[in-house]
Amino acid sequence: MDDLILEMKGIIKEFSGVRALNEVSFAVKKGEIHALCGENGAGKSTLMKILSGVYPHGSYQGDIVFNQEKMMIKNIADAEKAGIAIIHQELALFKELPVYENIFIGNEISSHGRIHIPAMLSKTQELLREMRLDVNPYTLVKQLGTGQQQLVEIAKALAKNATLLILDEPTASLSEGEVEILMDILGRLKVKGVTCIYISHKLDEVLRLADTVTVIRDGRSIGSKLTRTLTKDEIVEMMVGREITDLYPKEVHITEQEVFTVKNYTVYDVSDPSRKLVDNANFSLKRGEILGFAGLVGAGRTELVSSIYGFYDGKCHGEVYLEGNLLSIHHPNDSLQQGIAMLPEDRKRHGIIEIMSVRENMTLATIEKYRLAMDRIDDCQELSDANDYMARLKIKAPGLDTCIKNLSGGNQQKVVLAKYLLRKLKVLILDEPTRGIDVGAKYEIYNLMNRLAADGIGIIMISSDLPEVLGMSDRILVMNEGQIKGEFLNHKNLDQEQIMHCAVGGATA
Amino acid sequence: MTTELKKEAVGMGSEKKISLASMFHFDVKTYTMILALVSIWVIFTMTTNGDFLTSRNLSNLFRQMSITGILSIGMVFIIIAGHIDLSVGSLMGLLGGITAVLNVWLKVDGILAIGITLVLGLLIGIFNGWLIAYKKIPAFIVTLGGMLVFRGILVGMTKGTTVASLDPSIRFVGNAYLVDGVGILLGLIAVAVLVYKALSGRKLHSQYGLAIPPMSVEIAKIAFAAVVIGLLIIILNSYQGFPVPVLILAIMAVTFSYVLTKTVFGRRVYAIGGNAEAAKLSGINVTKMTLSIFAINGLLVAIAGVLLCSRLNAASVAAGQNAEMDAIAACVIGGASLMGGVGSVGGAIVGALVMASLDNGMSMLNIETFWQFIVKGSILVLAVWVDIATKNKR
Amino acid sequence: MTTELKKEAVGMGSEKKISLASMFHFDVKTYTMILALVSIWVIFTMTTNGDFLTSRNLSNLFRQMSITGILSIGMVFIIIAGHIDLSVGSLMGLLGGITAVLNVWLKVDGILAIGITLVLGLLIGIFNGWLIAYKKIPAFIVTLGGMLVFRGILVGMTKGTTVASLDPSIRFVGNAYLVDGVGILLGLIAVAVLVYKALSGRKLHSQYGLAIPPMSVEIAKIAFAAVVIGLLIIILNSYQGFPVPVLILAIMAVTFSYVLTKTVFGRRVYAIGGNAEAAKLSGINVTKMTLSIFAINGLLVAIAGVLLCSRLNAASVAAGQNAEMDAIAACVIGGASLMGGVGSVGGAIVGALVMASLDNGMSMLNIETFWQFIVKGSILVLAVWVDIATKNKR
Amino acid sequence: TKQETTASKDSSQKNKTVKIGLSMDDLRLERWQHDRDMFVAKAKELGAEVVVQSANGDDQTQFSQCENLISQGVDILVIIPHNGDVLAPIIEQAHKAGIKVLSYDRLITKSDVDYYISFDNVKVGELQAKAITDLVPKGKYFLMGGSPVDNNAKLFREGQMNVLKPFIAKGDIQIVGDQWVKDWLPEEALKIMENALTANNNKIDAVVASNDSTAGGAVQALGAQNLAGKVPISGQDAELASCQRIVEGTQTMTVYKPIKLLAPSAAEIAVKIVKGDQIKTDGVVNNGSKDVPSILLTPIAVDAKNMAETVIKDAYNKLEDVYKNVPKDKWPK
Ligand SMILES: Nc1ncnc2c1ncn2[C@@H]1O[C@H](COP(=O)(O)OP(=O)(O)OP(=O)(O)O)[C@@H](O)[C@H]1O
Ligand SMILES: Nc1ncnc2c1ncn2[C@@H]1O[C@H](COP(=O)(O)OP(=O)(O)OP(=O)(O)O)[C@@H](O)[C@H]1O
Ligand SMILES: [Mg+2]
Ligand SMILES: [Mg+2]
Repeated sequence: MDDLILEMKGIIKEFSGVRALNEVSFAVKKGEIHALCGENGAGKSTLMKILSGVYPHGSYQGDIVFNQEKMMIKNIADAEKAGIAIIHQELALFKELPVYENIFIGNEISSHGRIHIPAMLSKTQELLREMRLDVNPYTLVKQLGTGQQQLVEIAKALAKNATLLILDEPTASLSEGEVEILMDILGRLKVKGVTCIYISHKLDEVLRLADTVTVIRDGRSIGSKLTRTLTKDEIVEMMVGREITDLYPKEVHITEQEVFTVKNYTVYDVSDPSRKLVDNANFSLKRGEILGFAGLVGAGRTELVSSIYGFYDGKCHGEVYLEGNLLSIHHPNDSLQQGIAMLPEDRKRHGIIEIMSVRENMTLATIEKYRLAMDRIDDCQELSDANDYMARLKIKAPGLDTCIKNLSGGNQQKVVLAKYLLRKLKVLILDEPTRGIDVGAKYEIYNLMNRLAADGIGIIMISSDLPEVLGMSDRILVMNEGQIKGEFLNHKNLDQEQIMHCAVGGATA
Repeated sequence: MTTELKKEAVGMGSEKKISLASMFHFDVKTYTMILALVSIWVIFTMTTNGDFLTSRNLSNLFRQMSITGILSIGMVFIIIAGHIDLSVGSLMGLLGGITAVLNVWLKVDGILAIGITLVLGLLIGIFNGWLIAYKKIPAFIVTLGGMLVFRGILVGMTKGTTVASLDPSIRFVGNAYLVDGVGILLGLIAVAVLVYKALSGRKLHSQYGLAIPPMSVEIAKIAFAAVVIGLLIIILNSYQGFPVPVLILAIMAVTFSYVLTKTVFGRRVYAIGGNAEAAKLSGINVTKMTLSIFAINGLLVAIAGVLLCSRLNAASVAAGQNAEMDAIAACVIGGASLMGGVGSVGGAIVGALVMASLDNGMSMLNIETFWQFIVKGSILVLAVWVDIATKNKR
Repeated sequence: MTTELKKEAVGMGSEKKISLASMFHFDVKTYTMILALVSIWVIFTMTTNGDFLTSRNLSNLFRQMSITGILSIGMVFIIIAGHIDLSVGSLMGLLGGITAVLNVWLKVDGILAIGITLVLGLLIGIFNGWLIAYKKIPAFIVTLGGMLVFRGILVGMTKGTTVASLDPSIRFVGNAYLVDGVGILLGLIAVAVLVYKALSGRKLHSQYGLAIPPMSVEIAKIAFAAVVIGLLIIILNSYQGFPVPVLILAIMAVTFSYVLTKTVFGRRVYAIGGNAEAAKLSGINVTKMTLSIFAINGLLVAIAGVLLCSRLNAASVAAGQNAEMDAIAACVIGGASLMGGVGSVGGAIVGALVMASLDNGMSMLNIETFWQFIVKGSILVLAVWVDIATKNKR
Repeated sequence: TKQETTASKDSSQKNKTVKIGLSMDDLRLERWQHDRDMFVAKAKELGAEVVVQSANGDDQTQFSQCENLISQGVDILVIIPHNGDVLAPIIEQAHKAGIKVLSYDRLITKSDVDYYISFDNVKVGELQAKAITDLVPKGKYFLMGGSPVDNNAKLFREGQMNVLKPFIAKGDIQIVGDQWVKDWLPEEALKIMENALTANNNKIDAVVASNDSTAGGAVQALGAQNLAGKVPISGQDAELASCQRIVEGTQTMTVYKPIKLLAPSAAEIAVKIVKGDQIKTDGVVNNGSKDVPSILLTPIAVDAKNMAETVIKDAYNKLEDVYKNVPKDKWPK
């Protein structure tokens, strides 16, 4: 079946003069899984927002042909009526509402205005079962870990029974296990004849999943190819315009000196203090070491590190040593003063301050570094530092004074990273550091990590992207249901299976 | 700070959803507030050696809270949606004034006058909503302006005089009592409804293969509700009967708490208040929603206005001053967050009751005015403080 | 809605940062407001055939806005941080009362009385802040309670009397004028500072190899500022001189706009208002910040309180009623968002000036009171509406 | 039913201590506190107990408080209405409960109220205007009204107009401004006066202010133009501050309502009513639905001349307080 379900022709979209999309053309065949790749800020999300009615007809130039008819999508409702559903890159959930309402908000099951709670509940349970997500439909979304929230977001889109499903980086905060689940869900949908547009920076997924790949760069379509005919490196080259031979430029700077040690660390749930989210964790970090944390969603990695960092409402106890002396950390500031920084996992909620400019966001954690007499900010120093890091991390933004809200997801992530790198550090904790970041930028960040390690900084990297963990860390700890289940020294013949096996609770190899 | 608060307030919220029987959709914040309320009552009962709990005074208390109660229902919609309305006081005064002018000066029949007022209230509400939803003017400014404009119109319209002595038909609304029989009947109906809902709920749940709360719990809940309703009616009857304004309040409360908890519209109110952008992305027409919310509020304000001038049997230029503050306070005491997304009708009603009880009790105790200010202020803060402290423990 | 508004307001906000010269850190919202202000002035000047623009009336106008102005400076800090303070009116009344009681009844020397008042204001502010920041009680409730408590204390303290005729030392603060020389001197100093800042700014920029705005622009800006300052001083001098309360307002405005825009503290105020959690993760001690913000507000309220009783040469029980609304309105008119994270001192001042101008002009025109209500209300909404409409165009 | 029984109880138990319910407009104002003190004192003296409530100038609050008083089973209700036009339903409730109502200082209109005791507010307005017109029979007048949403403010203005109309008709007096002061706030009055003076570049010959607190604000504005004392200005309530201004010469007059007369006689009558004794009235006032038997007292215009034998003699304000800022030798004997 070679007939096109969607064709976008000569799409042009400008944001206050800046061209985000420049005559992009994009065609999708019925029933295929079509991957959309491109660097951060290439215009992927923008293109999809146009298709899904976020940017209404008239706010852009170009035509959209869907099911052989010209569409003028005025709003999201239109798009959904036409059978187009989208999972946005940034979570669009209602933290104060329970899971089942989040899944159905906007297309509630109802009879003359009265919501049909039991029906929604049972459908929710069905979906959750399908996603193998074990949460009570009544739980509030804000009580879920980010990964779990991502799964809810997916369920929400599935509930719409769309004919064209758009997934904008659905796996950014998912780990292998969930990715697997998603994969075979998409497989089943494909059988049902549902068409999918799949945006991801995880190229292995793309290669495994997609039938066709379209690459856009700087708002221009570079081309579409069948995945069979492609290799990873070719896609990368299409994306970045140059070759990147080694995706994980691992260097070893590990020393013998222990810099950071955690003993008998236990964290309890905020809402029920009897439930342990982290159970008696023990680990230590050497100067210049990159320590990877693997595990499934909800394993408790984020709770572990964020409570160590001093950012957790719930109860927790245990000892934390920095260079041998015991720390008492009650507030993130205590950590930062000690030279410990943490890159949070949930960018939108904990990372950026949406209404502030790129510069203000970047220098927020280091602001006292620029303090002059009378508490005055040395804005020249600030400006030049900001400029410096904008260049170093290749942050794509109109300027330092643009509102960070207007940056692409990946570029926002880079800004947040810069915020903490601006400090003098001994230990750097990265929770999903490359989430939603393109290969090129990942490469930068990995090199950066190497540089930091070389400077003798100890790095803890939580990542749900196993290749990354394997590729970058000197040592890997695997968590499962709050416990550190295994430790692996990273050597050539360590492979994903061993780690997955351990992550799902199997005995250590 | 507020964010955490919100999280808490609803962290509780989740539990409530499980209990189907709870008609007013209280969240735990409301429960702790009810405790605060009860303790306030106990104190007053002791200090007034019993006068406070006389059927007559309780009847007063409920009639005195009815107007603030109705206002706070409208207000809680607006607050949940993440807005605010400072104009309700003036608007209530104006609408009351319109009823009176129509009825007294223009000799319009009472019922008709009320009808016109309600329609006007609705229209003004829609106009406010239009400015806020479609013209994107902050609710604070629109309603602050409204506060001045409405008061001005009232003064101009009545030329500063008080328009007094309305038709019995209007007086009835604010001052009459239902004969005992009717009250009892209503009570029975209410209980019947509760039972029905519980049973049908169970049936549905089993149909959809969902967990069913144990029968015993269900029964206990209904029994408790029945007792409360029964007591209320007995008390009110043992004075002069069920007061009409209280009845109106009750009807409004039930209706709109139903709307808020059980209808698509209601759930979407929470959505747009909780995360307007996400709501948009979910295909909710936020502007239309906002408009309708302010329309509802306008209607409720109109009802309150009619009650006010009916209760006073007159419309004065000062009527309703600062009523907006009471309404907003009632909502916040009842667990609503001014950041939007959180709140409940039940909570607002309890909040209104707390404040009315303080006024009533202290005036019965004949405390020096300035002490009343101090005590009331302190207790407001204290109540919420205790409430928060207890929740943070959990 | 609000979110978008916010986005806009700041989309603008970011640009303003680029212009270093702007002493008051206006964002575009403020500029459009200034246009609105100017047009209001033009209208009044025509309708009062010139009386409105007389040096004398402008002097009145500025003195009349000084109190609201000072309150709105404190309020804008609180609003940017995402809170609200409903107690400023009562607190101002209470603190004014304390000054008067100390000075008139207890025969405390004027200066000392003022000192004590300021300290008290600071302490009360700290207490409010403590309840809000550390006890996590919503600011709305804390300050609503405060509103009642403070008023109560005032009534109790003064026993409802008007405490009148204070020492000259206190009267000076609210009523005196500076001899012309001083005014001119101040003006020159201000301009000098501007020039210096501009030059040093350029030097530094070139040092750090940053873009430098063209000299011409720089000069134009400074020239403009100089003209405005000059005119102001000439006008005020040509009446009776630079009024002390206006001077106090000016000093406060410059100081705190500096704090808000140029200091670490100020940056953090915006941060916690924008996203408290992200701010905390960036090592900002949100609770301490909140406490200090309310402390600052307390101090400013105390200053306003002293000015008030000084201006009236008396303290009355009703003093300062509803002043909080004026202050909040001033902030919102000046572009602050009640959702936090957005606002500026300059905006708040302009907002206060807009409202004062409306009152002043209409009472000069001797318009009927109820019309004043209606007109003021409508213009508030209209001004903000125009403002938003123009911005959405861009 | 209950109501009758309570009624009969009240009338039967003449010997039991009388319980008077006193519902006041606004105890935040000094003036009403004087009322309260004297009323309570007299009542005590007559062996009666008083329950006092203050509505803080809010109709609804007063309405509710009256209900509360009734439910506490007081023997008689003495009401100082914030707004006499809105309390008719209370009278009904009271009568249902067999409680008589005495309308104090302000009349409760369109109702079956039993007695009325007061100074009449129209008269107050007349006194104010008269005092000023005596000094300035010709010239530019500025009228400073009370709160635009306060009923009495209208009554005062009515009285003032009664006096001013003929002058205005003759063209002797010209009204250059008529502004009403929000919430009777002095700071508002100050602003308004400043603007009025500016608008008329100080060509204002007299100010008719409706009470002392607004007068206070106005005097400040006049003082700033060195007109304090040159421009006559009226007031009301004989607040200490205004008495001081009068003896210092910056305020012309205030209207003093000898509560010394009002409060005690009110208490007396209240007790009499309960005991069912004979009440002597000075006539009737029609309240729109009936002629209310009334005890009417006349207010006194107080200026520097009669300060000593009125306000001070009645110990309403103390000599040393009033003359605090006046050299001892100028003090009256
Ligand atoms: N609302 C906006 N206002 C201004 N510029 C915007 C806005 N949204 C996106 N842009 C710009 O448009 C370009 C494309 O953004 P987009 O989010 O589509 O990138 P992307 O391909 O999704 O990148 P990522 O992989 O990081 O998500 C970026 O340069 C971004 O700065
Ligand atoms: N705020 C919260 N309140 C209650 N429970 C929470 C909260 N945040 C997370 N949890 C629970 O803690 C557990 C661990 O979540 P966490 O986010 O740490 O998982 P993770 O290992 O970081 O994986 P991921 O971050 O990919 O979701 C999950 O079961 C989640 O439900
Ligand atoms: Mg994207
Ligand atoms: Mg995590």
